[in-house]
Amino acid sequence: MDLFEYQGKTLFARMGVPVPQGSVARTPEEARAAAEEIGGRVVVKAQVQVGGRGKAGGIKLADGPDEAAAHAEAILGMDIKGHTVGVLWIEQASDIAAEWYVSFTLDRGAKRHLAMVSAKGGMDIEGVAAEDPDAVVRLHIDPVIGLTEWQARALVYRARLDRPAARAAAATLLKLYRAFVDLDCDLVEVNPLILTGTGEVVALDSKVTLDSNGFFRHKDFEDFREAFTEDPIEKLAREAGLNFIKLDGTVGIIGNGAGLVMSTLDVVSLVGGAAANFLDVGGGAGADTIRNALDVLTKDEAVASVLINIFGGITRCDLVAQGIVEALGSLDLPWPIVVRLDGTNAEEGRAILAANADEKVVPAATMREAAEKAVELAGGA
Amino acid sequence: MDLFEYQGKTLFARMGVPVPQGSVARTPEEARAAAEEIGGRVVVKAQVQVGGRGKAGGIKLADGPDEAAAHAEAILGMDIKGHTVGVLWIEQASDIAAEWYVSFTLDRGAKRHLAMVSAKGGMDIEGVAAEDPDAVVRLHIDPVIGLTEWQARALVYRARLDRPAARAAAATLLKLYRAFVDLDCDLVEVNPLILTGTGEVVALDSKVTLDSNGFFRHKDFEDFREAFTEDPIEKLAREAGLNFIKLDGTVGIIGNGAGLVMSTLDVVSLVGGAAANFLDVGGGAGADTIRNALDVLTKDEAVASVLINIFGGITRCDLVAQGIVEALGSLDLPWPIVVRLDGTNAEEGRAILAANADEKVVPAATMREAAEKAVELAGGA
Amino acid sequence: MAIYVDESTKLVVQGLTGREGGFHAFRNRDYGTDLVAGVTPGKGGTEVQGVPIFDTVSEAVEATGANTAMTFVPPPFAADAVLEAAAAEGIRLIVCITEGIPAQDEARVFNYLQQTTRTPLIGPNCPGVISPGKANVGIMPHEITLPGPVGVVSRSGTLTYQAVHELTTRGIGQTTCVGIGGDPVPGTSFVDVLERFQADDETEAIVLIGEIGGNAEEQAAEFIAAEVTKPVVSYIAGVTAPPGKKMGHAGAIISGSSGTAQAKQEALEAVGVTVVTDPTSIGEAVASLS
Amino acid sequence: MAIYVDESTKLVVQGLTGREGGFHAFRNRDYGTDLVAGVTPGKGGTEVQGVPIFDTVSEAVEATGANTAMTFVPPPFAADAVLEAAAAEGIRLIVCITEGIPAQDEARVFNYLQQTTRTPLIGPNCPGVISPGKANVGIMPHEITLPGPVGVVSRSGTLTYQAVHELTTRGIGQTTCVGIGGDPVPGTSFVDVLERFQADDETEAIVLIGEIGGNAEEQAAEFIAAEVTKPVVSYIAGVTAPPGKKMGHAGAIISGSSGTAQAKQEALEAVGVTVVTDPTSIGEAVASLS
Repeated sequence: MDLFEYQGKTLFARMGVPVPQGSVARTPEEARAAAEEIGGRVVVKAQVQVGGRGKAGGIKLADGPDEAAAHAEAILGMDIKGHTVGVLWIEQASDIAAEWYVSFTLDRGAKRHLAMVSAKGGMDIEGVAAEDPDAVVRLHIDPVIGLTEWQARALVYRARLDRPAARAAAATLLKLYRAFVDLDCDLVEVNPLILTGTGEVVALDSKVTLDSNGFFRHKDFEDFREAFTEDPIEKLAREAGLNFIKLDGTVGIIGNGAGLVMSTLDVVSLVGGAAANFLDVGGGAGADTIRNALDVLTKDEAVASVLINIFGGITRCDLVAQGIVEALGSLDLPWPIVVRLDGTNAEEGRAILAANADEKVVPAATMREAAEKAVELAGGA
Repeated sequence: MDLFEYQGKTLFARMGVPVPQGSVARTPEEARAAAEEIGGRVVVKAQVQVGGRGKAGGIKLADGPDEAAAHAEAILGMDIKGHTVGVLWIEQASDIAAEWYVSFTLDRGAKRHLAMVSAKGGMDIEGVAAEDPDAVVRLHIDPVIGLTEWQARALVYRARLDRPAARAAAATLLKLYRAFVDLDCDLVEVNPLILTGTGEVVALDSKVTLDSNGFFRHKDFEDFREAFTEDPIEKLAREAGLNFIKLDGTVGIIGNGAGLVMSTLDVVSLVGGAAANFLDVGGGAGADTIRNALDVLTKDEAVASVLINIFGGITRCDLVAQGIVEALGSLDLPWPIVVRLDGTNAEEGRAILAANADEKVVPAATMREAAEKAVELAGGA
Repeated sequence: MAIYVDESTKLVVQGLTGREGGFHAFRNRDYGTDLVAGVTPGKGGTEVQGVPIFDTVSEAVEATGANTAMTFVPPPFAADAVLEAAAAEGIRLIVCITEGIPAQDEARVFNYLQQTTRTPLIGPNCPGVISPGKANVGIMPHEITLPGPVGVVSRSGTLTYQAVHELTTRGIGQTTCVGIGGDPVPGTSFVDVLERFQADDETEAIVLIGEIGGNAEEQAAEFIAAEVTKPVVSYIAGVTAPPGKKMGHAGAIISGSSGTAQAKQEALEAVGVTVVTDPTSIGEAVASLS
Repeated sequence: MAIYVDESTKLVVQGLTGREGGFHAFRNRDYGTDLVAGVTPGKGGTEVQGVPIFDTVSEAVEATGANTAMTFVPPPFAADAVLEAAAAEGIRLIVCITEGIPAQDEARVFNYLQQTTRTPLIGPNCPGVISPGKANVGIMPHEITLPGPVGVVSRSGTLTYQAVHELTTRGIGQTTCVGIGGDPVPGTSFVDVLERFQADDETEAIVLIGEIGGNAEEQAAEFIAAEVTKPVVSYIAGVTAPPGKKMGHAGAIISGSSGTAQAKQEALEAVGVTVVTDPTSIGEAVASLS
């Protein structure tokens, strides 16, 4: 789950990483009030779950409350790479002596944590890494003992951060790493981490991606979601425990297992169609899960036909068939449903459908046949 | 540093381990007040840094304040294996359903932490281990990842602690282990760890030995020492940074390095004498250290002669000689001092003594010769 | 022969008393797998359908001679369960089915096992391992398998079934099918499994099912070039997946141009692997090898 | 030959800019040890008496080819310094002189090194290693040593000097003298050193200096019985030490009857070791071997 900058900073503050004082604002008036309370110069920052907001005009410096309100007026509602700005973060302007880049993430290839530090922060770090690879210092961390003090120091010295600030910088790296691990993050990125004129090290931005698998350890993290303006269909799907992503085509896809669903998308594309979505019911789906999945697709007007592709393992095909039958009885399903069942209890499932389903349900013997029928029923390629 | 029971319990409480409510008392009146505040039945417990106080009559149950005061009167001043009772711990009486034994320590042979758990707590655990070794379950812990949850459970089940309390017992083991590691303990022992009639797991006793090398991480631990009635000579030595232990003989020993000092004791014994103390000035002793060491020995009236045995490495013999000369000038030294110097700057040291010391200082060429002369000067075997 | 599991497998299931764990473990037993014990802390001394339950894995191993552990315990306790299985002397394989383990736990456990034990871990978040006709340790539907000469390895669960199904319906059997799981830090990689298939006398060809994200397929390609002499057929899912979107498996995130299905297909083709673009073609491709 | 350190030793000193570190490191250099670098975080780029200082050990190794690290940093930072040295590729020996490291740190570092590296750690709280005439890495006074055929290993600092002194004054030289330190968790044990002396062609006899506490001497006796064919002379300090009192070395605690000087002496005598009861007899005992 990608957090807004201010949410990440809340977590940083909790872990002892210095961040500038600031407040959330959702209206120009709230922005003005925040600027008044902070005093002096403030920065008005669009909160979006996407990079590049600075270039897009989503970050503005204001000399006082009036200017802050005016900037807020301009930024609220702005579209930044498909994200509409609904929340602002008003924060005290910082006195910047140096801008650095820091991140902690998992290197899947090495199966270890990876720290990256650069003295060239505050700009497009991918560009820096491409043009001058030595400017981004990389160091692998053994998750068993975590970032050691010598590694934190080595990162600081090798990246050639300002030497007098080395001790403070290394201490901040250690705290950010603790946040990365203890808060179950997939990513902690700070760009820029700044050195102020008075020698303090402060996180001026935050990009934090939380691992939702770790939420059982952090009961309050689910609350972060309240700040997001989520697509209503995606929200419905999430609340039903379904993994749903909206796509651009007309064939609604329901399957079990991310690999099989991805593959179904590919085969639909191969036979000339386009998927309307990715919907993975996961392992061990029961009848209810299938009913809920079909219910989610009824909310998407782009869907012209639906393809249910199940290969039973932990999932039982008889329960899937039962869910389809229940949905037919209780929901108003406007499209034909091509169903392909294989694996655990597949025959029982097919028998249930043959006995109970109406003509909306079209059986298919293979994945390819199912894709061809669904594309045809959706109105062709 | 061995803590009193109540000090260990303070640390347990800090780490979330349940302990009975209680107060310190140094007089019968304080004991009465403590019992009044606690209410109901209380236990009056002698605080001594030695085991076996129960058998010695140092633990008494009281029905109320008056009886608590009477027990306090009896126990205060009691001698328990050479330790005079000066402090009491008055605590709420517990409802005991089961008594277990738990300890965490370092197994030097295996170089790993060792957990020991027994369902036969509340009694002499060494006896239990000797008679019925299977009654004490042992498990090694890798200090790299620490006690895992499965290990805590395995200890509980293998020791056959009460099954309905298994979860609470395992959770308590995990907390005690965290105390052992995070508080830099050499030993955490709870005998008994009890199960109460209402199903709670409570530490009814504590034996905690702190590693003073870890005190830099725990600034407040030095304060525990205030409660101890320390031997004045040992206190003087400790404050001077000297490692001093009082022994029974007449030859005062000063040396550098625990091994060499132990060996010096052995050689003194071999030639028919007996050491008055063990005094290790450590590595890198300067002139001041030697002067302080001699000053400490002046406080011990049993000393009849002194043997200074230095083999210079990190310690420089010239500085040792200088310290002796300074002591001769500034202290009133009542005994002859046999000095044996070898190693780093030994010749310079001998020269300094030859030029500046008076007849009190007797040089010796070898350790054995030094021991013989010191024993002779002390009045023989 | 076969790899990882066979007639000598003696299975202990962590979480046998749970609904999912019980369902699949007894299916495994019905298939002929030697299910010898279950572990559920606090239920030691009981039994389920004739299988004794123990409080700890080491007690189960001591009492039953179990040599393979399968983990079905919920995500908050799964990392610890894997450590417990790894510490039990006698356990030579751990299969972790559990989905939803935090990535930080996976990373710590993976590295700790690497540093302290030689016991392989398959998974987590995987369908397990089946050696058709010999043993099934996991949740794969054994009905779709057939004994034979092809080794199958896959990052995806249901897609593995699809691939095996394609083989079986053409009469092509399998030595062993291994689902390594699609989590960020799988205990066993493509390379580990390829090494075993290469060394297995009965395995004549290998099917490798990959998907977008990570660089496991690229590492597999390197290893195939260097060490694998048997023919390999591969399918990579996610050709049409939108870039940068998270597709269920935490792993399946496209980062830049690396990790795309196209890049993986090219890497594998470059080392002589037959890459098919449709999972239903896997059977045909393998059939045409001989 | 010699063990651990010799003419090929290229030394980097962690804490060279400190008072103690500098004093001993330059004494080592004066003796002929190839001191190539110092490490003090924040002082990288400076130099002390011609020796370049680096911020990190790995930079020092890259720039100078250092292969041996000696640690003089204060106790709160020493465990981390050892981990840093162990992680630097090219470092083949770490000698940690620092006294006063918390036992919990020692236990963690020791086990982590065992699990992740083959680099031996000597110490902490030890006097170091000297191969007379070749190299000195530590705080032992080289003046008392003499090249020759006897290997010396000891848990005690000053007692080692005493033993070496006894040998040298009799004209008996040493291949290498190793002080393993008396802390609860020494990185190198008697057994590790005995193994090297046994394998070292030039070492003809071994002197082992033990003390009360722990069971390192008993483990040494077992190893001697099984693997050591060279004659061993031993002295154990602490025969008259009062039981149960802490004698400076945190390790030197007698627990019950095991760990006593008597028990250790008996264990060693039982496997053919010549045990002397007075350190001044070590020289005589070795002299009478031939």
